[in-house]
Amino acid sequence: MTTAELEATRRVAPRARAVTNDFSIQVATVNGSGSQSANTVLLRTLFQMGIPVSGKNLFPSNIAGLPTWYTIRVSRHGWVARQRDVDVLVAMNGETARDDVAGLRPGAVVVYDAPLELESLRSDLAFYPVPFDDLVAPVSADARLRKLLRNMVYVGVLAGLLGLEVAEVEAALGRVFGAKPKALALNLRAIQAGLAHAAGVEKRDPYRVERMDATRGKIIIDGNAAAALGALFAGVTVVTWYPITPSTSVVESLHGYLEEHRRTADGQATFAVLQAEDELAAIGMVIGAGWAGARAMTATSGPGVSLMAEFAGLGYFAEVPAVIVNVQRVGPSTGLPTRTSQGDLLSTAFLSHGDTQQLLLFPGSVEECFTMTGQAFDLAERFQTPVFVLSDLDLGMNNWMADPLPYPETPLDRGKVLGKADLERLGGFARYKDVDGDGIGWRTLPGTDHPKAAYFTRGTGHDEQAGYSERSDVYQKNMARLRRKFEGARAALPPPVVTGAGARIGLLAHGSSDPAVREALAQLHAEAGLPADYLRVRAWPFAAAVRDFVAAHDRVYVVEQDRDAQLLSLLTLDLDPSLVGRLRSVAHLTGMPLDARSVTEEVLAQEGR
Amino acid sequence: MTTAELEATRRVAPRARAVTNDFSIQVATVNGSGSQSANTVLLRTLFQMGIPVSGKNLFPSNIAGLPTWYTIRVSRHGWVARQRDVDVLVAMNGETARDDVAGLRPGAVVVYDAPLELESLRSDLAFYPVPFDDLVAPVSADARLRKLLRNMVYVGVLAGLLGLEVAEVEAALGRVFGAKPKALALNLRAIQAGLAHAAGVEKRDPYRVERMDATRGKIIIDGNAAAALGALFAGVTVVTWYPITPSTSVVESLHGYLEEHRRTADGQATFAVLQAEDELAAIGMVIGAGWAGARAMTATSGPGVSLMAEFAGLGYFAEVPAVIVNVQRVGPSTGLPTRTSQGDLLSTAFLSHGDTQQLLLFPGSVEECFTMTGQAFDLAERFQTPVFVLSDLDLGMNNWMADPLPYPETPLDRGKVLGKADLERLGGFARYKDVDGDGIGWRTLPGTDHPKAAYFTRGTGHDEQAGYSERSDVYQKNMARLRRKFEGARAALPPPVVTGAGARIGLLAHGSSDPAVREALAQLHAEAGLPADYLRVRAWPFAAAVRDFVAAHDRVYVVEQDRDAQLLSLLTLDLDPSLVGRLRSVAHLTGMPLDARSVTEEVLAQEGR
Amino acid sequence: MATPTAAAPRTNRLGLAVVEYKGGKTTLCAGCGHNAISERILDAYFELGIAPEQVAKFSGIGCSSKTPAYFMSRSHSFNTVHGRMPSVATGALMANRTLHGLGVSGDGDTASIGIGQFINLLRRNVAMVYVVENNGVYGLTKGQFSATADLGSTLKSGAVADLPAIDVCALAIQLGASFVGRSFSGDKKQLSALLKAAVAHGGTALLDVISPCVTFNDHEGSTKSYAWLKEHDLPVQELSFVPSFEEIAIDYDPGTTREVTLHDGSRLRLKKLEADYDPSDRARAMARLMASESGGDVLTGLLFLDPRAPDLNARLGLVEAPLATLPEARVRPSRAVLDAINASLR
Amino acid sequence: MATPTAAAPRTNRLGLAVVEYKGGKTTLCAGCGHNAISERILDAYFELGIAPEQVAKFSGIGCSSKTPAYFMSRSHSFNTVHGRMPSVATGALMANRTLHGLGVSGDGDTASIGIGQFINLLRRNVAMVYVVENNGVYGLTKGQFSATADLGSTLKSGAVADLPAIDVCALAIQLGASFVGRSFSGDKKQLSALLKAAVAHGGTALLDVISPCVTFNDHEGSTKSYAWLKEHDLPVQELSFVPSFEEIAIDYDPGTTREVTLHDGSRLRLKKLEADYDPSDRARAMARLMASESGGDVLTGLLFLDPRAPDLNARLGLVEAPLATLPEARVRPSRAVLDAINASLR
Ligand SMILES: Cc1ncc(C[n+]2csc(CCOP(=O)(O)OP(=O)(O)O)c2C)c(N)n1
Ligand SMILES: Cc1ncc(C[n+]2csc(CCOP(=O)(O)OP(=O)(O)O)c2C)c(N)n1
Ligand code: SF4
Ligand code: SF4
Ligand SMILES: [Mg+2]
Ligand SMILES: [Mg+2]
Repeated sequence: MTTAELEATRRVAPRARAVTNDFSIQVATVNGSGSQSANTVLLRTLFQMGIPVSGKNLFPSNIAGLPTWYTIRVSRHGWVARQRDVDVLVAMNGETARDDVAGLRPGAVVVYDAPLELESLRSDLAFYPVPFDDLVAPVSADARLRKLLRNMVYVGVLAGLLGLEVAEVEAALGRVFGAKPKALALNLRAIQAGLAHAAGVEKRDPYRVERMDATRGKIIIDGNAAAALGALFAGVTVVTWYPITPSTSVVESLHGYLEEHRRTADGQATFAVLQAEDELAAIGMVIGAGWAGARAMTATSGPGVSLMAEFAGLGYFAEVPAVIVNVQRVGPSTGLPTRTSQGDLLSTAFLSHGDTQQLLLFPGSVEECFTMTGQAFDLAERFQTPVFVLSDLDLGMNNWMADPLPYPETPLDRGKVLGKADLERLGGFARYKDVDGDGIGWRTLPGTDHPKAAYFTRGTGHDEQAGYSERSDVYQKNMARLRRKFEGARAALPPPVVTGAGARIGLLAHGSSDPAVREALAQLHAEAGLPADYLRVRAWPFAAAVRDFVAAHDRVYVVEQDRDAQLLSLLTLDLDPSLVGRLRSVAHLTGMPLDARSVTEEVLAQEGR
Repeated sequence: MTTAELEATRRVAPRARAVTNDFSIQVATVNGSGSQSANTVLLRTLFQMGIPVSGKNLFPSNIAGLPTWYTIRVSRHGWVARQRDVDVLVAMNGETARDDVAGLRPGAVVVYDAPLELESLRSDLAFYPVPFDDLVAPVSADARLRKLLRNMVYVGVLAGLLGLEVAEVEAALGRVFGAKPKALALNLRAIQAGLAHAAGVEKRDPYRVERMDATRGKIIIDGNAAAALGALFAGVTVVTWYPITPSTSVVESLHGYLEEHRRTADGQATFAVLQAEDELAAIGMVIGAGWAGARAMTATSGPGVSLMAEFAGLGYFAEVPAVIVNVQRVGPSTGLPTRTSQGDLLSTAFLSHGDTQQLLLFPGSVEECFTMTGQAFDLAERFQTPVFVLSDLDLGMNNWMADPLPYPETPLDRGKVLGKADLERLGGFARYKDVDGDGIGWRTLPGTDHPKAAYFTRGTGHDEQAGYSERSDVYQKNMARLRRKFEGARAALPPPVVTGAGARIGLLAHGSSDPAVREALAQLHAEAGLPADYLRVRAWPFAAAVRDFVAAHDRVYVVEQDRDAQLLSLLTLDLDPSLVGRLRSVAHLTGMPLDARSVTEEVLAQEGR
Repeated sequence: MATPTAAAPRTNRLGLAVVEYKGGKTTLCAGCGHNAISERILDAYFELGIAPEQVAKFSGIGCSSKTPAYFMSRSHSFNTVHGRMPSVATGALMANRTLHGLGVSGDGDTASIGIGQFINLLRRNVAMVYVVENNGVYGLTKGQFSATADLGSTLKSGAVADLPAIDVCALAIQLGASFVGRSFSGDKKQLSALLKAAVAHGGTALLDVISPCVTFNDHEGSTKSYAWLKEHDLPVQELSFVPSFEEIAIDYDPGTTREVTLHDGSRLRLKKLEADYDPSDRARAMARLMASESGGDVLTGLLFLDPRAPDLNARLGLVEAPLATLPEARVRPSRAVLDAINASLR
Repeated sequence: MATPTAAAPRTNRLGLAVVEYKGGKTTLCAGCGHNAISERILDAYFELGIAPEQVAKFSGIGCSSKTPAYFMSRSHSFNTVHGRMPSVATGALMANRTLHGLGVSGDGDTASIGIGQFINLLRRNVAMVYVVENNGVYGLTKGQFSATADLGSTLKSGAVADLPAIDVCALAIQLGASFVGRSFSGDKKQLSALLKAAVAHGGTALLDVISPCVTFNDHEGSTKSYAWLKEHDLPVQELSFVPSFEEIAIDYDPGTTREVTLHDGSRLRLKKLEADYDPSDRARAMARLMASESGGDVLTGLLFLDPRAPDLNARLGLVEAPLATLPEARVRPSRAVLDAINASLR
């Protein structure tokens, strides 16, 4: 945690009367009602005003008509994790309004559809009834349109109540409807109706916004689009997939980018995107393409990964590059398809029978969804094995502020491939011979024009020349080499990120837990005077630094979003037994993105504070 | 280890000149050459002479024409594990003869096909050339038949050289060819030809057999047939499968038993056996049948288990009984289909994405293949979840001596099922409500004639009434219950078997490692004066006794047949961190059944002896 | 439970009112074809007077596969995994042959990920009704093409289907299926008759029901839209169903109308609209279907029927009683049997 | 490498001797039909003068799927997993469209566990030869029935096949496949011609080759035995193949003989043995095949051909060069592109 962040926290410690740029807004509505563009306008307006924001969409696993909550966090300190408590509720959904109101903390604000008559529910909240129907009535005669426009009305109301700059609201609206002037005009009038209404109400709450300069140069993107861009700039050539929430938009956005940026002048494609009949076929195609030398990937989620188990073992044992982006959702089984989780670590680390081990990457931000998806291709080709990028729904489908995505500075690493010239020089090769001592053999690609280029790829036992073998010694030697290769990956995978030093306790986390953990560090320090260091692990097998971090702390709290403490389990298997006792589990599985407060409370509880 | 076993070992310690009932015979041939009946005659003859025997078949993954080794161990001490060194080699396969001979220890015996001229290879062996072709020539004019009969000739030769009782040889032959008098006569003549030849050679080796009384009342059976019988006597009603080595004979023999013992007087079947189109379908059918109330099972091996991953998660989360017998073979991927392994522990324990955990049973003998496969049905219905029986090729496909299979003394445990009368009494039920505090809800079967009987089964999030729910609190409560249920299984699964007490070190193993480990205990004690206690774990999650055993020893050697020390890994995840440091890995993966000598040497090495 | 009195609502032969066949509130889009099919299904079981407790519902994953939650709550139901429902249903119906099995699936669930299990269900002729709620897209994942999307049809995005569609009916007939029908979620009369006939059939009764996805595939350029079906629906017969328990025998003109007797004794009356369409001739039915594909017509009605094909349980020679609940005495052989086996292994 | 001299062995147009197309020693049973097919395959590539380096072999798991190790060692080969080879081949051939793809599978690998991927391979019309070495059983697991076992045929054990067999040819034609042929491992001439035509085709060329399993399915009662085929093999044409690089033009009687030009310009000459069999008429070919099934005849020859159907890579509009080896400059967009994208996200 930077000292700036620290001060930031301290400064608000005594909660000031006016709460500026530090609260959360939740819009409760039903999906398919068109609130998405309204929420985007809100988010962008704040962003354009230079105020750090993050937006999280909590949606049901159906297409239309069920409760949906969109939460925007405004944080002048730059915290982007989910905030557990809601400060400003916009209650548009009668079905959930009562529960939504009941869940608020005293002093919170409720903007709601007047007919719902929520004001009677509690006396400790600031209620602002809004006659949405009356307000949209003049805007459009079309009932269907009015249903959509109601949403823009709350944008106007909030703009008025919170003090959003109208110019920025209009600019944001322009970005959303720029292409459609008619829609633009209509929506603007709806917003104005909301503004007008707000002008007439007396403000009875502390929440307000104020222009800052904390978002200059930043972008807003979701992790799936970032992963797609990572693949685009890694030169992906074959993409196969089978639709599944929450990974679908990885390939859909990638396909769009490829169509735009990867066709030749005469319209030919330098890529293939193929929708497979299921995940077995999707991974099979990736394995085939990777074997033939393409940079191939697929994206899926838990159920798809389970279906890929057999092929994942073939990829490991036959040593074929493959990139699998797993945007995790809540399991087991079909589970909660629209909720976020980190529950696939163990099953993916040991995906497939018989001593199989897989390489895992853990992006912790949208930037890393971009960079790690890119790196995954280099690693898959370098280590000639499947590489799993474990993103999740929170990272993948929510909007995050980020620094501009960095252009890759290193050339593509295509790994150990022998071409015709090499073979002429060498006079031949042995596919699975460890000539370099790193456990990685050299491979050739089909089509290489040399009589010695070919080898026979198989999932059965094989010798250094890739010949079929059931010999015990040959098998053991090959398996020992595969383990050496795997061990070698520790040093090549993205290293952990360590912040702080010298504290007695440490926090250890991965993936999308990062924002909440960083905020929790600040809370522990500022509120409980408990300093803690932090290591974010970014890949499995773990780097040596993980061991050192644990060794350097009395207690290490392993924060993760699952039931079975799977990250802690992988650490337990990896660490020297003498260190295992230092690990403490802070495992949460709620389906909601992790929030800092829950982490802080849990750590304090275990620390006996 | 019993003291009797101990003495037995001590008595031979100084290797006597005549080696009686304590050696191994290896027949090297090619598969499809018909040596199997010859080897069976040998094995049964020894068995009928009251001498403890075990037979292990090392065969290739093809149908005919490749090298095959059949090893018979004769052990007056009753050791049945593979013996690493071969004492008597029968070299029938020119392709491997030279390697086979090279691998022998000094003093070993080589019975071989004279034209191979092996005698020149080494001077420290006892060579007995046998002119097989000349000897069979008079027996039959049919070349195809002669090819088969050559095998019976070596039976005769060995009978002569080792002193097998001819009467028992004939009796054994009778069992094999009883039905076919013509074949019987021919084979008998071939054996006699061998006997006659042996009579003419001067014995230059110490190996001989002598009648004992150590096999009275025992049976000979392979683990797959035993598992099939376990299912038969557990009242299995639905069996689905897809052929895969080495599990195929589980269902093929079960089908035979069912046809014989489970048809009504008028020929109707009280069972269904269905060959599915693949393993996804096989497990799907088992899940469907288990849901409808049948005792359903499938049998498969590694690749099949990987394909079952998605359904395994559904079974766990929707809580459906299922029995899966996994006869393990060497992986990863297709691996070595005809070699044995224990490499599927981790991938099966965590089979399927998203916090899924599976119950595992580890039969350690053919008796336990019988009893545990039976128990698996009780456990699956009691805990309403898939139960995996992890056998392996060594247990499943090799012939083992065993005590008669015990008739189950307890009635079938059909688990918590509410019938019409119950519902009338209760007026209804909640499928996933923990009414008994054990995490296990009550279920109803489709077809139950009561308007409140129905519930909706799903792999998506659900509440106590089985209604669809995405609510965080509902989900967490359900997952917590599932974990309680899983924890509760610890006490209900087959408890560990502990032998010895008070030693400073312990050995810990599972499954088919048992015979080798028990022999290793004797070797450690007798040869190195190193006493060790032994715990054989029989199920996962582990019983409390496992923890106690580790706590009671300075060092615990975890013996297993895989590369990645998967049993040690599961222990590491389960034990108190303070105990993890006591574990030492003795992991072997050669594809050969485990032998005691390798275990002993490894333990002594790590003990610095 | 309603008992039939003057005042009481209409009840069926079991004395059950239609409310006893209702399910939970749908969460599908308003106007989704699937909702109409759910109504037809529950009506069929209600009118046939089949106790809901005797029905077992099965589905995969998809909007269509959710629908079993929206009708007949008094029936057990198993919402399985994507594309693999046929195996689960096969297992359950072997375990309890007395159940009326009903499978509800989608075109993606059946023809894309599920095509392998679907084919094997048909080959085995598992006694169940199998409804494909066919909208040509993956509704629940927001509208990608499925394997039944017709060559050349388009998505809103403009994407064009570039593979030959799988016609599950033609495929089924080619594979030897015993009951193949097609209908349209909007054709109340035809769908009801086919559903009842399917329930009365003694093997796998496949019903391919075109069921428009109003959210993702009801636009111009779709061949699974309401508009397209209104244009191209081509019934080969006019159907009326006469349940086994009704004794009415109206006479009809055998030249234009034909009556087939179904497995359970019910009868289906087919008034020919396409003169020479013969649902008992596999090869000709095939040929006719393959012809229509090119034409863009959607042939509906009873496309093929073999009422005598043996079902799976018949082939397995199962006892009449459900395997699931056979008493221990019938499933665990005696001690003597084990003794004999042990003896044989000595 | 052999160069054509008087003394040297016969070489093809590349100057390669047939030994350059040989593989490892077979480990299959003596007399297995699969071994004969391996010979025909390597002969075909040899005689067509295709460099082995340009061929990629794919297989699943089974005795049949082992055979790629026994021919053309100079070609890359991928022995994948059971029943899922089509997806691997599809991926590899998208990655490198210049390869000659050859898939070798078994009836279990294709029609049982693999039916789903097989169907999708055909629908996508991936440019490759796909040979099903069809013996009606699972050889490698010791002789259980596969999905192509004919109804009523028996195993040595006496077990009787009780399900309608899947005729992969009829299925393929129904699904819109572009090249469908059937042959018998024992018919050297016909199989060679079909293999060459398949290689010359520009989409998925399915060859269903009856290939007896001498160990588990060559007995009386089997319909996949040598004896049965000798009895029931019914070729619909007599075939001769004329490669594109041969200019010979013998004239023939158009009444009895017909010539089709294949994707690469080669020609296949069909001397009609069954007068009105027309391999260009999908519906009629279907009907004829379905008729033969009941009869027990095994129709062989070129059963269907559409030389103009677009293959997968054409539909994907891929560049000519293999995607696998495109240089970085062609696959990684410029810094300016990323700047623009970042800007658009501000
Ligand atoms: C193994 C797996 N892969 C992917 C998904 C995601 N998924 C859910 S429904 C669906 C398609 C449903 O399409 P269809 O069967 O046509 O039903 P519809 O929604 O159109 O009624 C997919 C791909 C899943 N649930 N499981
Ligand atoms: C997932 C999986 N299931 C089962 C097996 C076992 N198996 C190996 S080959 C085979 C069947 C092969 O039959 P077929 O394709 O007809 O080939 P054939 O041996 O008859 O030539 C089976 C079931 C396997 N290797 N993988
Ligand atoms: S998305 Fe389509 S299929 Fe799904 S509920 Fe809505 S209309 Fe029906
Ligand atoms: S078992 Fe059958 S298929 Fe396999 S190699 Fe032998 S003959 Fe051929
Ligand atoms: Mg659909
Ligand atoms: Mg076969």
